[in-house]
Amino acid sequence: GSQNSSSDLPEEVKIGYLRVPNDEMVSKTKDLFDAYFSELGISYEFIIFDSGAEANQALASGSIDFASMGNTNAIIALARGIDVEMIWIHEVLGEIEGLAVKEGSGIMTAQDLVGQKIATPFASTSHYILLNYLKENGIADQVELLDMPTADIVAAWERGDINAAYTWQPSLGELTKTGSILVDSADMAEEGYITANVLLVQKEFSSNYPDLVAGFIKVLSQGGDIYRADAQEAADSVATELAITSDQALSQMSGSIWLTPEEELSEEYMGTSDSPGHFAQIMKDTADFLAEQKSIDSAPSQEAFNEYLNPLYIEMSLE
Amino acid sequence: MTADRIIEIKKLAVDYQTDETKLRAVTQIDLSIDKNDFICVLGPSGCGKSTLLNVIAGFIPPSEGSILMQGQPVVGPDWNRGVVFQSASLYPWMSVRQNVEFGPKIKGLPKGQVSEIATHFLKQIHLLDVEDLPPFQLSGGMRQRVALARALANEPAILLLDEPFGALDALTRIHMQQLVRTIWKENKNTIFMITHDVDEALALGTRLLVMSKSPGSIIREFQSDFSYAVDQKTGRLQLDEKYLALREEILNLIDI
Amino acid sequence: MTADRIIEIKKLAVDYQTDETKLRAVTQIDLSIDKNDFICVLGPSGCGKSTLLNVIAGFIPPSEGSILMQGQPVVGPDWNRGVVFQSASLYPWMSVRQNVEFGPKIKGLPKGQVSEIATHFLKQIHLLDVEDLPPFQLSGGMRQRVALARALANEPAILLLDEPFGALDALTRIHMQQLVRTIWKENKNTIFMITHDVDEALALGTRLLVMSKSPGSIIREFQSDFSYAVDQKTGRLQLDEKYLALREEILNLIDI
Amino acid sequence: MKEGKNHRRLTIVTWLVIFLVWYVITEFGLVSHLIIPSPKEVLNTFVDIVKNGYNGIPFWKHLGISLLRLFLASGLAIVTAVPLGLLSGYFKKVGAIVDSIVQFYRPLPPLAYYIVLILWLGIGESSKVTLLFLAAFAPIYIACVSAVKNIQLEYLLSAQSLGAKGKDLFYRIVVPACLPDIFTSIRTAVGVAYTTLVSAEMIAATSGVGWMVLDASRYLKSSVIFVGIIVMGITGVLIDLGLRTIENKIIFWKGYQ
Amino acid sequence: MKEGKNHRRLTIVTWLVIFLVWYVITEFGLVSHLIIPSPKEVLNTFVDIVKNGYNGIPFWKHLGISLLRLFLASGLAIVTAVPLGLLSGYFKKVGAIVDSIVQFYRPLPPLAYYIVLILWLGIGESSKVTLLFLAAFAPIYIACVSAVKNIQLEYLLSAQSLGAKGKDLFYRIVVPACLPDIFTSIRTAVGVAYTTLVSAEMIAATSGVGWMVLDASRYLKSSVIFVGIIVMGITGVLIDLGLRTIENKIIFWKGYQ
Ligand SMILES: Nc1ncnc2c1ncn2[C@@H]1O[C@H](COP(=O)(O)OP(=O)(O)OP(=O)(O)O)[C@@H](O)[C@H]1O
Ligand SMILES: Nc1ncnc2c1ncn2[C@@H]1O[C@H](COP(=O)(O)OP(=O)(O)OP(=O)(O)O)[C@@H](O)[C@H]1O
Ligand SMILES: [Mg+2]
Ligand SMILES: [Mg+2]
Repeated sequence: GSQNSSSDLPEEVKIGYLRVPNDEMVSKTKDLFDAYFSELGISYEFIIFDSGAEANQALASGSIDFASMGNTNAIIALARGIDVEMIWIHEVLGEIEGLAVKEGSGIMTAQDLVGQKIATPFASTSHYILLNYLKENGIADQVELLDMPTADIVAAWERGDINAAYTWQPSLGELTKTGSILVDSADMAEEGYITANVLLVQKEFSSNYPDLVAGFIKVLSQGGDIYRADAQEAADSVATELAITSDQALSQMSGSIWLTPEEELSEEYMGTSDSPGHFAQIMKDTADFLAEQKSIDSAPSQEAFNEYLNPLYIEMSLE
Repeated sequence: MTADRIIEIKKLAVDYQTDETKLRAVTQIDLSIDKNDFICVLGPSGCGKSTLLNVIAGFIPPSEGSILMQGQPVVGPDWNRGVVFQSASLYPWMSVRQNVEFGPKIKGLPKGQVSEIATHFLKQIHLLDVEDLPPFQLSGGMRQRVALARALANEPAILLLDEPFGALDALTRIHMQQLVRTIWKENKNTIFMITHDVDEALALGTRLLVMSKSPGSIIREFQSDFSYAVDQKTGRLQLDEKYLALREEILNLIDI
Repeated sequence: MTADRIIEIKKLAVDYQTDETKLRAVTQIDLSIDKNDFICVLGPSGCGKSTLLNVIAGFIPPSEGSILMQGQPVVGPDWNRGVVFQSASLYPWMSVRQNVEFGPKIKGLPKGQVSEIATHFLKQIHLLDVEDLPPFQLSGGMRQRVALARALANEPAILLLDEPFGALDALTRIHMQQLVRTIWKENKNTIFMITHDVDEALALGTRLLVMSKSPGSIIREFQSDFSYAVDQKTGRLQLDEKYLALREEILNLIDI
Repeated sequence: MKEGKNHRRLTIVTWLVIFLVWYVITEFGLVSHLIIPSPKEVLNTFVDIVKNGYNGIPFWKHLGISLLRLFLASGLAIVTAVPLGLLSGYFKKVGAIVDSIVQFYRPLPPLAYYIVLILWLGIGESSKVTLLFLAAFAPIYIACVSAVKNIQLEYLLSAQSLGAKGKDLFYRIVVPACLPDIFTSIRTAVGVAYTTLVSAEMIAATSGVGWMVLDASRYLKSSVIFVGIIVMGITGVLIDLGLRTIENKIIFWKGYQ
Repeated sequence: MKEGKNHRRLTIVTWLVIFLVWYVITEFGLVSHLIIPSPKEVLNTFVDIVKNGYNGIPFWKHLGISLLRLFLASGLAIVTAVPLGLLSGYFKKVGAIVDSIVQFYRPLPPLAYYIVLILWLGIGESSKVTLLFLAAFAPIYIACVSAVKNIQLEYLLSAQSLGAKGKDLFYRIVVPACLPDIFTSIRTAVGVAYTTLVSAEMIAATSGVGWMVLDASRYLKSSVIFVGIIVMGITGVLIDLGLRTIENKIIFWKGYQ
């Protein structure tokens, strides 16, 4: 890309990220961001958010420039009118999120869930998939959903308060020590219920510093490249920050699909500036569902999503 | 010891423990109180008057010496020795009547009798018409009268009054003195009263004790009969030469 | 109006507004106070004595009638009229000396003069040796003396005392009376004092005002010169027939 | 009095000005409605929630369950803290045992031990109520201890001289003498528990006004958040008013000790 | 006195018993160490955190940043609530304007309006400090208003008769007369702010003891949770002790009004 003069650069960049093993985490732990921002001579700050909901609050208050979150939260951001755009799909969620049921609870099929308490963090991708799973099986109003953070889920599970929970790694791993997976997000993806962690940027920021944004995406794809070249190296790199073992990191990473920039631009995902990809439609479907659930007042139009998913910076990063 | 001996104090001393040091409040007290005595105690502030009263009441144990009540050692407060403090410690959550009934009720007397007693003493203090009011709606003088009735209701062998009229204005004080005098005559009570007011002591007491300054001991006792020479209608003393001489003598004793 | 006229009250009445009704506290008061008067006000409880004092002090405006001080209407409290209440309202966050210095300091007098004044009046009340103590370490009588010194320090044209010795015991009261008498004689103050105690009024005042019960008005004024007939050493009155007759007359007036 | 009326008018004007400013800055788009929803939005949301409930649960149930938790916890706190506090004040030995424990946990932020409560008590109502209970317990306990220590000595002495001892003394004198302080502390305690409501409903709840605000904040439904805050504010003021009314009825002698 | 000593001994015994019970039930595996970590684990964790920090930040920094937030917020609350409260009490008109606003927000759970603060102020220190500030403000303000209203009338009247008015009256009489109440309320306020600490460090923080406990509970590191709770408990007690010492120094006339 073309180099900006320094006056075109912000003084500081603030990035909200999630504590999950993805491309962003690899780039961060491999100091690729550090190298990138140091070269530009601007300071940067990574801020952990425990959920997309918090990241949205930070975006709405203008406290951060970039934020990673599940696509359901990205929809909320659009629906609530936060002035952001979606510029990257970190990973498509697969086995990393799933519905765990307890050993010995006798739950073998979806129908066995009837009358059970199922815990999940509300407003998350897990919540969305779980609701669809229950709906698909026609038992949506025959179970009791509990709104719990992932740590509480593990605690309640250990105590025997709940026998089923839809959550993600690493808490999912804790549950499967004494349970099994009834269904996971990979299964549901095949049914068309696709969830992903995505990257949002403040529109004002991206229009002021398009090159910086493109560069940011380039660094992300470099992180992906490391994983694709040597998964073990990537796993080793993120394990410390996530306080898990390399093996755990490796298995968690393999539970989701990482995309190359080219794949991102493909018809299946972001598409190109000229023709929107399929993911915009997935987002629209998801939004319709969330509107039905009254999580958002009304679903934005397909056109709004087409505009919301902006592949421009991925294209720039490939120039 | 006669049959009428109520309190017998011998070589009494009381120490207060403060932090590291001991403070002797009263010392070398010998005192007997007989039935129908009206004792008034005078003495400079802090000389140990209240301490002596508290020992008799049983609130404080003697540090040295002994105190007997009708031959038995005093081991704690009980209903046989009624107490009235300077500020009426009436219970604000009880009505005037309930305050007066408290003692007899605690004693376990039957209901009818409890209410009879209360009525009697409320009549005696002329407050039967305010029996249902809470005490805080009464004036200071009325409150002290209720406190008196409350103590009397138990018909204790002795009544201990610690500056009972100290917080009242001069006029109300005179009325209260008259009331106490009347009650004492009618009921044939035995009274041990602390006061700061020489005129009050002279107007009421049959025996006047004067205490020395701290550590307090009884330095003089006067017999007094002015209480019988009070104007029956106004309650005021008919002052004369003898009275003034005695008054002067006592003031000289206290005013050091 | 003479040059020595300090306070001139004409047809004064004061109403208190309570919820929906008006309460007339004092009515039809005509009173002039001249330099070097020592006025003692007597009257039954609640008759409006404090109300009258508060009007003179400027704390309450008259509802009817007028009050002039040295020819000027009184519009609020100021340092020209010093006040002492029953419970010494000494400031506990200031030392004894700072309390006494408060008035002169507020007046803006130079530091040296402020401290000179304080020393003078602390000496007059015999408390120079405790000038650095906080007031709560003093006894009740000492505190009232400081309150007196604090009011005197401003050298006000008139001193208003509202039952200044009401909370003190009988002996301390006598000592305080003697002190006030001495100060009044030495400084040639003008004093307006409320009291409940007829003996106190007789022992101190040059003019005794007796008020009727509520709504209060002045029903009698007595001239008294017993204050000059007090034992210089003990502060005690030398009672005689004339004294007792006057005392009886006043008591009959108040005691309704 | 006329002055009082003027002041009430001033208070009303204050709130009118607040509403006006609120109206103006939202109406003229000075701030995003995400950050401050307009009064109209908030009102509409309120009407909608009252009519249709939130998350499939009627509004009154949300409010009801929150108040139920609050009153249950406060009730438990009263029933335990009052006797324990009075005993601690009366018998120094009991105080020596209980005091330091209360003093230790009292300053702790409830959210710090909330996960411990889940681990111990599970995700049901018990951990929520316990959290509120703990918040309410300390103020009542501490007030009771100091109330007993501050009883006018004359009350006790004169009662003893009237023949009261043991239970009579405790129930007829100590307890009523402490009642004014106890009641004040109950008001404080309910207030403290109320401010802990949202923390308590963070735990595996799907109902309650506290949870409603939390859930709304996840979806950035500012107008629901505002509705929740306003409802909680008014409810809080009303609860205190109610308690104060009861207090004035029961403790008729308050201030006349 | 001897009795006091005995009671202190009883308190110590109480805590020893608590530790013993804790030791026994964990040592003999009566409960999972996830639910209650053993004293040894907790001690080891403490030593480890003190030595190596938590999440790459030294332990003293965690504690330091939390206390900094607390003291900053409390300081701000004192500086604003004391003058505003005194003015509200002194000039009825100011009270008519401010009172009802404080009364309205006071009973609100901080977590309910925290999200609003974040939307308004962002996720930085300012929203955290503001949350603690609001928690500390109300108790001080309310105490100041009532302190002024309860000043002994004689203080004011006699000062006026000594010639004081306006500023002199306010600074030399009103302010010192209210100081004892102000100080008591400051202690309350710091306590309230302290219990709000974890809430404040809930969002977008990566340091502070409150955050440490929250983070540990996310990963169910019970021993870290226990360390956090114990540290917070002791710190809370120490802060109050410190404030009380200062209070006794400054307000030497306390109780002698
Ligand atoms: N509980 C106590 N602890 C320590 N010292 C005390 C206690 N009660 C009284 N004293 C001291 O004992 C002495 C006698 O006190 P006491 O109250 O008996 O005197 P008093 O004659 O009743 O005084 P007053 O006339 O002021 O009522 C005083 O020096 C007092 O300071
Ligand atoms: N602030 C007030 N508001 C309403 N009524 C008042 C107020 N102050 C006094 N009163 C009433 O005015 C009357 C006179 O009161 P005041 O205090 O002047 O009497 P006093 O002669 O000083 O009584 P005391 O001898 O008890 O001091 C009383 O009936 C009293 O109840
Ligand atoms: Mg005494
Ligand atoms: Mg008066």
